[in-house]
Parts: sequence; structure tokens; C-alpha cells
Amino acid sequence: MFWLNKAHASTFMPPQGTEIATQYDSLYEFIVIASLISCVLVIGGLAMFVLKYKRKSETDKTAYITHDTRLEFAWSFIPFVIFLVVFGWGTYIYVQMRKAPDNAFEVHTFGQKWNWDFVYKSGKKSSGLMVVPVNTPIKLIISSRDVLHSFYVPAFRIKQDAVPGRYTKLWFEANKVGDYQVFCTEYCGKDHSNMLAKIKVVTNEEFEEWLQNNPYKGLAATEIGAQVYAAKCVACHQKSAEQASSIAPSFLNLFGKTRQFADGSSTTADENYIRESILNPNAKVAKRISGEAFSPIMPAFAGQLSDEELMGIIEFLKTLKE
Amino acid sequence: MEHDSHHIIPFKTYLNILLGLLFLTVLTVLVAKPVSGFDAGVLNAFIAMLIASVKAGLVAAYFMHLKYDNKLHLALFLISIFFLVVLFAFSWFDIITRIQQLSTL
Amino acid sequence: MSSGNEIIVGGHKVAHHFESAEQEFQASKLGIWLFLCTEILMFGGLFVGYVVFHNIYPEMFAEGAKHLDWKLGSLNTVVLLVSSFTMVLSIYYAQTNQSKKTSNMLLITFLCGLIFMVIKAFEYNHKIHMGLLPGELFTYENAQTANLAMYFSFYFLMTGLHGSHVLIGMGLIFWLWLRSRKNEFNKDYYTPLEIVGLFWHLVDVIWIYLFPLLYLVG
Amino acid sequence: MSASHAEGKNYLNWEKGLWSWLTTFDHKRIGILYMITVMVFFAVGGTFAMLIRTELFSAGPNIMDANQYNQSMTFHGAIMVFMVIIPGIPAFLGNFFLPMHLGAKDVAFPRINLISWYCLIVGAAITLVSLIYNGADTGWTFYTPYSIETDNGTSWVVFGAFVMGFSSILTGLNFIVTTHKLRAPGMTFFNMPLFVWALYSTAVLQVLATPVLGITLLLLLAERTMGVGIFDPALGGDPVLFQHFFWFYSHPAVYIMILPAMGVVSELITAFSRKVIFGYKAIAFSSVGIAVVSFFVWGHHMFTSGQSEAAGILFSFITMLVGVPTAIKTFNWVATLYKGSIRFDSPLLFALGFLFLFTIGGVTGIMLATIGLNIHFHDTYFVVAHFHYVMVGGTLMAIMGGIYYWLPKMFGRMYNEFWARITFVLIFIGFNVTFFPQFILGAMGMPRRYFDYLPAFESLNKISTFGAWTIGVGFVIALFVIVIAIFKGEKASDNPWGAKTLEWTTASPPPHENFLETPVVTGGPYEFR
Repeated sequence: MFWLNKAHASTFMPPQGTEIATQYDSLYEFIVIASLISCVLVIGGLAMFVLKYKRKSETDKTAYITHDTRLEFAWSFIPFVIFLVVFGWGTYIYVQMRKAPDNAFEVHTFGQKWNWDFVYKSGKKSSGLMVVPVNTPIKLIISSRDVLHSFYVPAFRIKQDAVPGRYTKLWFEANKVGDYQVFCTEYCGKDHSNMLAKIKVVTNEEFEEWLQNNPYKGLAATEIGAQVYAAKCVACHQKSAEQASSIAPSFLNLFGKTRQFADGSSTTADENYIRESILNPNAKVAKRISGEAFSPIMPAFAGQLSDEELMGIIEFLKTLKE
Repeated sequence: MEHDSHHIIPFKTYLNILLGLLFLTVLTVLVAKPVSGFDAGVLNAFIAMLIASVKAGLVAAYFMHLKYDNKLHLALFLISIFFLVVLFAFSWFDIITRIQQLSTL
Repeated sequence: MSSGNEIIVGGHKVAHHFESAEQEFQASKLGIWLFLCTEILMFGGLFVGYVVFHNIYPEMFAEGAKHLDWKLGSLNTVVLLVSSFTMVLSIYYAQTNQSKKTSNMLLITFLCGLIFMVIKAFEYNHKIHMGLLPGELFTYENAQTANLAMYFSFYFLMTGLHGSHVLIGMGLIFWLWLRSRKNEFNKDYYTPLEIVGLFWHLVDVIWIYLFPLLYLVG
Repeated sequence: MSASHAEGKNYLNWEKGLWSWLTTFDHKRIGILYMITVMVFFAVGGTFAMLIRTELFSAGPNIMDANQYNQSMTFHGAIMVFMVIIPGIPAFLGNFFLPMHLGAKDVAFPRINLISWYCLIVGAAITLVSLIYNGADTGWTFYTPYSIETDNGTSWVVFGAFVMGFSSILTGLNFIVTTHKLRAPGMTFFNMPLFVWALYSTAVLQVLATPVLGITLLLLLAERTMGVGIFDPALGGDPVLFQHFFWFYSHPAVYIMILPAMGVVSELITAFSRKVIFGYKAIAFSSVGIAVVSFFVWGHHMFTSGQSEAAGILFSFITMLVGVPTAIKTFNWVATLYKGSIRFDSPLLFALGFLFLFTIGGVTGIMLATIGLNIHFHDTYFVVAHFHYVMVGGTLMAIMGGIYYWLPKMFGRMYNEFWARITFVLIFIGFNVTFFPQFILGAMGMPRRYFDYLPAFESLNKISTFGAWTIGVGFVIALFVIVIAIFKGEKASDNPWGAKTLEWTTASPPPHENFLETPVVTGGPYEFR
């Protein structure tokens, strides 16, 4: 069976990033083989009967077989036993998938249209990239800031919905250094398919270094702003001229301009306005060029951005002029 | 069968059932906490639902003729209530067995 | 259809695809019972939601119940019970061929439904005045518990759906009253009375549960 | 009897004019109305499917933007589920043949039968109104809180689905009463054809499950208009509770879609092998068993939703139990072929196609029911492939087989056998080419409802799109075969297949009241001796 193991692992399933993924694949192979055998039995039997008992003449007599209790019992009971085995095995794997070791390293994970934010206990924040140490159990404490999302790592064979208003959990222990793809698998709107992230599994030393490291060290405010923009804003706010179909105002020529709001008031887009619009976006909802108001769908960023990052965005906005 | 479905319940039975229903209404109001201050603790809801079920049973059995009717109708009535209980039981089972996870930030 | 074998029982022409009046009567009753099943499950969804959230937020529901007037609720319970009684009497009088009384009982049933709705309207008016409204429309300011708006979401959804059934029932009973004045019902044919009656009793049964849940237990 | 049964008069020419069709109470004519409606909706839903597959031909935007894709995906799902597959077999083939199978003149409540058709039409019209308000982009599952806050015509789709629910309920109600009260003399429950058993089980599901969908959709409407907060976490509600409510209906709905197809297959296999069905009671009771157990398994759609672990394991266990009656049915059909006299007309080809696809759909269903495996497969293309194998491979195959099988009875005309086989080959091969690669895509980890995907998924997606185009061509040809047969086909005899169920004992097309004289039944439905 070894060759089959190899073939499956390398062709159909993603690489195995954890011990559980290996276990998972064994059960998967067992079911695939059992399924193949039953398909061969059913479809083979079907093909054989169909060819062998082809109608020869219009007056053919057919056998009058109404039932066979022993046969019927057999083909009810045997599948039932197989299903029970599969259920037991699957549950065993599931329980391990769910039960995080007590000493697991915790990473808070937030889904938000349309990116993943990761917050470490040390206060370190990261967007779209989770860095974790190898051979260490990692526990994710997951929530959502707007609608349902789902955190899915194919290589670890794990998945968990991010539910607004509560915390769900997930854990894994990566046993190989490398980059692993993260998808969002709960439909969440326009850029659902772009709500991707990476898990970077590194050695313990590299991880410690990353945790200490200030990513903005030595960068100018506008450069910090550009990074924050790329991570958090770009999904909705464009840098180009506003399209009629846009769901949010464009950032082009925004700073210093007079803004018209849904309630009829207006103000100049200065530092204070921008700060408020980020931290409490629904306080003033802007209108489109056509005069129709935008939908108040932007989540509040209060508590997510440091002062350094806020300053950065404001400086970055000042540069977006045409 | 034909006899059953066209069974005529006497006027007096109907009247007794109405009086019984009114009595139970008074009773349920009297034992309810917001009205009388009588507090049976966790049993408050249970008592109220028990009385309501007795009332509903009387209406179903006599006013809706289930007692004398085709048993299929009674079965349908019970089946629909059963599936309602299923909807509640499984949803509630999920909610009470959730392991609460709190933020550790 | 010009079929030669029409069956007429009690002044009513049996539909062409039935063999006998009894078959038609039984089919109609089974049909209405199945319909009542769908009603039970539809209201049941709301009841399940109510019980789930009641168990999660007991204090909030208790506070909500305090804002309801149990006296009006009790009065409405009595009104509906009496209307069920008169509804069943109208069938009783049809079964015993007393058509004048049948028609009077239907009228009383209709009027009970009307009284129920008028009382309900007073209650609604009071709630709207206080700002005790569902969800985002909630404007009441002295709430002691969080999410009190949800209690009133349930209150308005459940009584609203129930009230719309009362209105439909009243319409049907009014139609029966018009027909009964033309002496259409008798001991051999009272299928519409039976069917509408069953619907009306179900509306009553639902109220029997709504009353303690909303007004008393909270 | 009377003038209406004179020679040459049948239900088609009994009355004339469009108005006589729109106001008809004849179950056969209502069946034909459903046939036309379902075909139109299928064309619309199929067009959306072609748009989706064409967009996914290669990575990156091809023919539409993300919003348009999400709307296509929503309309494809909602139309196919609510307007095609759910009414597909019961309301079209069932309406036409359930009374005939029972030896009845009509369904119990002909007027309600017509109202149910109008509910479908009105519901569909309301759904289309959403297009004026910028469409809908929630997917057919309407998960909260996204469906509460998305700013477009979602409310109209929700309300349309609510109205269409009534159509389903009324059809189911009619079938149950007809089966109980209008059987011909001698037609005991165990003399009923298995198609009737399947429709009866379906009807029970329609009556008991659909009301819960109704109240769920009403609550969602209330959320969107008043923000009642029951499913909205911001107001203390629970979005996972919405999923419980939704799947309490929508899992049984999966069986509303597949059970009637199983009934059709039982008819086709016996008729074309000229053999008594193997294990009549086992098949009949497994229909009822599937219907009942299907109410206890809905949580297997929610293994990763934030549902508790204990509930997930419980639901996984009960789901395994549904596998047993399904397996029994499959084995019994295969056993029926043993020592038969098998003729390869296209209805049988579709039935065999059903068995092939349904077996694959079934075994992958077991993989998905296994809670450990489900975690990886959930909401990926594996699930998409699985339910298309069951619902398209199952239900659509059965509808096509059923249409060809009963076409001579419905219209008194034969279809072109050669072209019908061509449609089978195109649909069958196209189907496997479309959906088998999706199993692999899912195993590789491609999530569903994705407008764009990673380059690694591209080659399999290309194959899948080619397959979809093949299916499209197959169905276009099938449409021509059917329409040409109805208007230009050769005259068919009353019983061209030599089948034994009651509908073949009357004229083709049948007279207004189905049978000139009420049939008297003396034995089982498949007495090929």
C-alpha cells in the first residue's frame, strides 16, 4: 500500500504540515479504497447484469424473485458496520483536532472583510501573515469583527468559522518549517476569494526575533501608511478615481477636500476627520459623487491601530493627490 | 369510521370543557409570580406550561374532536409537535455543550 | 362537467373526482389537519427561538414581561376561549339541523375575534407610545437589562403572526356566516364549518401558550 | 359514460385555448404547466451555471467582476434549488402520474393544486424583482449576519423563496391526502408503485420541514427591515441559531430533491428489465426511513460553524445511519437487473447513469459525514462536487429518464431514440468531466464560492469548464428532442414499453378523468410473470 500512500499525499491532498494531517490522510485513504471497492462491486455488478441479461426476444421470461431476506440483511448490516468503523475512526481524529494542549501558545485571530489580523499576547500585531514557531502547539482564538468568516489551512486539515460576538478556537502543531496557505471558506461578500493569509512556520530563534522586531523601524510615516493601506484599506478604498460601483469612497484627492455627508452636513477632510472616520466610521457617512450615500458597512478600527499607524495613514493620504 | 367522524358531542360536554378552560385560566393567572407574588422558583415556567398544555389538550380532544376522530389526525398532531421538540432539543443541545472560549488578551 | 353521475348530499354537489360525500369529507379533514401541522411547525420556529433566548437571558425576559399588562392578556384569553366554544357550538347546531342558531353562533365567534383584535390594538398602541418596539426601532430609555429590544422583537413577531391568523380566521368565519344565512349547512353537509373550526381552535391553542409565555413567565 | 369520453378526446384537447390551461384543475394539465415552468427556470439557472464555469475557466477576472460572480452563484443556487429541483419531479411528474398510479381521477384538492402552481410563479416573479434592486449576493443559504447587512435586493429573493415554500407545502399536502383517500379499489399500500411511496415520503418532508423555512425566512425579513436581533450578534442574537433553523428545513430538502428521483428509477428499472422489483418492502420502507432520519442530521452542515463538538459528533453518528437505507436501495436496484430481460432504451440509460453517479455521490457522502474528514472538505469544491453528483447526477438524470419514459403516455408520441441516446452520452460524460475534477480540487483545498483562485487550481478548473459546456450542449439537444417529439413525434401505442403500472392501461394521451372505468387492482405493481 506504500506507493498509494505516496501518490495520494503528493497528488490529491495538500502537503502534510502536522501530525494530524498524516492521521487524516490514513483515514482518507482507507475510505477511498473502501469506496473504490464498493463502487467496483455496484457498478461492476450493474454492468455485468446489464450485458448478460440483454433482451433477446419480446417474449423473454424473467425470473420472479421478490426478495431474499438473508441477502438483504447482509447488505444492510455490512455497510452499517463499515459506517460505524469510519465514524469511530473519524471521531477519534476529530477529538484530537479539537483538544488543544494546555501549554499551547495563543494567537488571537480576527476575520474582517477581507483580511485576517493576528494579535499576539505580547501586543505584536500582524495582518495577513501569521508567524509561528515550529514543533510548538499553537492555539488560535478566533473571532470576527463583521460577518462570518472561516479560517482554513489545507495543509493542516483544519478549519473553523469566525463568528462575530463570540470566540471559537482551533489548534495545530506544525512539524515542518515553511509557508502555508490560509483561505477564508465562509462566504463573506465581494472579496471573499481574496481573503487570503499565510502562516509562516519558523524556528524558535527566528520566531523570538520576529516577535521583538518593530516592523516600522526606520520607516518614514508615509511608508508606514502605505503598508497599513495595503493591509487594511485597499480592499474597499481605491487610490484611483471613484467608480460608480465602488462600495467606499476613493482616497484620491481626499485630504483637504470638503466632504458631503448622508445627513446633509459637510466638513473639511482634515486630520481630525480622518482619525474619526477610521476609529468610528459610522459617525459621518459620506456621499457618492452621484449624491447617493454609501452604505455604512465599514467596521470600526478603534483599538486596532497604533498612533504611529494612524499618523502614517494620514501622511499617506496627503500624498494621494493628482 | 363513519360513525366516529360524525360523532355529535353533547352540548353539556362542550359547556363543561369551556368552564374547565376558564377555571384553568384563572388558576394559571393566580399562581403566576408577576400577578400574585407566588414564586415557585425554577418551577414557575414549568407550572405555567403544564397548565397551558392541559388547556391545549382539552381544546384538541373535545373542540377539535381528536378524542373521537380518525387516529391519523391525532398522529399528525403529535408528529408535528415531536418534530418541533427535535428542532429545539438539538439546537439547545448544541448551545449548552459549547465550551465557552474567552479572549485572553 | 356534464358527467351523468353527480352526487348531491345535503344540498352540496360532491366534486367529480370523489366517489362519495363521506370520502370528500374525510379528505378535507385530513387536508386541514396537514395544514394545521404546517401551522404548528411555523409558529413552533418562533417558540423555539423564544425558549432558547429566554434560557440565555432570563432577567431580560422577566423585565420585558413586566411591561405587558397581564389583565388585558387574561381578558383576551377568556375572549378567545369563548369564541372557540361558540365556534364548536355552530357545528353542533349544524349537526342537529338548527341553522338559525348555527348562524348566530358564527356571528358571536366573529365578534369575539373582533374584541380580541381591538384589545390587542390598545396594547400595541401603548407599547408603540412607550417606544417598546422590536430591535432597532426600540427607543425606551429606562431598560434595566441589555438587549431588552429582543424581548419586544419576540412579542411583536409572535403576537403579530398570531393576530394575522385571527384576522384570516375572522374573514373565513364571516364568509361562513354569510353562507349559513342562506341555510347551506345541515347535518349532511357542514365540511366548511368543520375545517374553519379546526383552524380557529388551533389559533386558540397557540394563544393558550403565548399568554403564559409572554405575560406571566416572561 | 359521457360525451367528454368520446373517441379521440383526451386531456389535451378536452378544452381549448390558453385560458383553459391557466384555469385548469386537471392534475395532468397542471403537471404540464409545471413541466414548462421548470424547463424555463432550468434554462435560466443553467445559463447562470455556464456563466460561472466560464468565469472560472482561468484564474483572475474573465467575463465578470466579483459582484456579478457572487450574484450569478446566488441565482444559480436559488433558482436550481427552489424553482427546478424541488418542484422538478414531485410537482411535474408526480402531479401527472401519482393519481394515475393510484387509479384516481385527480388529486384530492385540484383547486389547491392550481394555487400551488401560481405560488411558484408569483414567488419566482418576486425573486426576479430583486434584480431591480441590485440583485442578491448571499448565496442560496442566506447566512446571517451577512444576509442582514448586505445592501441589495436580498429581501426580495427571501420573500420569493417564502412564497415558493407554499407551493411546495400545498403540493405535498395534496399528495398525502390523495394517497390516503383516493386509492382505487384493491390498491392497498403495498400494491402502490414505488414512485408513489417515494412521493409520499417526499410529501411528508415538504409538509413538516417547509414551514420552518417559512418562519426562518420571515425572521430574516424582519431582521432586514426592523433589525429584530434574533440572529444578529450585535443585538444579542446568535447567527449559528439561524443555521440550525435553516438546515432543519434544508437538509430534509435535500431528500425532497432525491427521494422522488429514487422513485422514478424504481419504475424505470422494473419496466426495462421486465422484472419484479427486488425487495419491494425494503425499498418502500427505506424511503420512509430516509425521510424520518433526515430530520435528525442537519447539524452535519455545521461541523465547523461554531457548533459544539458534542453536537457535531452526535450529528455525524446519525448521518451514518442515513447511509444504510440508501445503500439498501442501491443494492436492490442492481439485484433487480439480475436475470431480467433488459432493453437499452434511453430511459434505462438514464437510470443506469443515475445509479453510477449516485453511487459515487453516496460514497463521497460517507466521507463528508465523517466528522474528522469533513473539517478539511467542508465548504470546498469537494462538497460542491458531492452534492452535484447527488442532486444533478441523481435528480436530473431521473427527470430526463422520466420524461423520455412517460413522454409517449403524456403526449401520445414517441421521441427520437437515436438523438435521445446522444443527449445521454453528452450529459453523462460532460457531467463526469465537470464534477469529478472538482473532487480533486476540493481535496487540494480550493474553497467554494470563490470568484478567483490560486494558479495551482487552474488546469483542473479548465477541464471542469469544458465538461460544463458539454452538458450545456447535451441539454440544448435534449430540449429539441423533447419539443420535436411533442409536436412531430410518431404516434405511440398505449403501452410501448410493456410496463405494468396502472397509467399504461389507459389511452395515450389519457382521457380527462384518466380511466374510462375506475380500475380494480388485484396485485402488486410489477407483476411480470
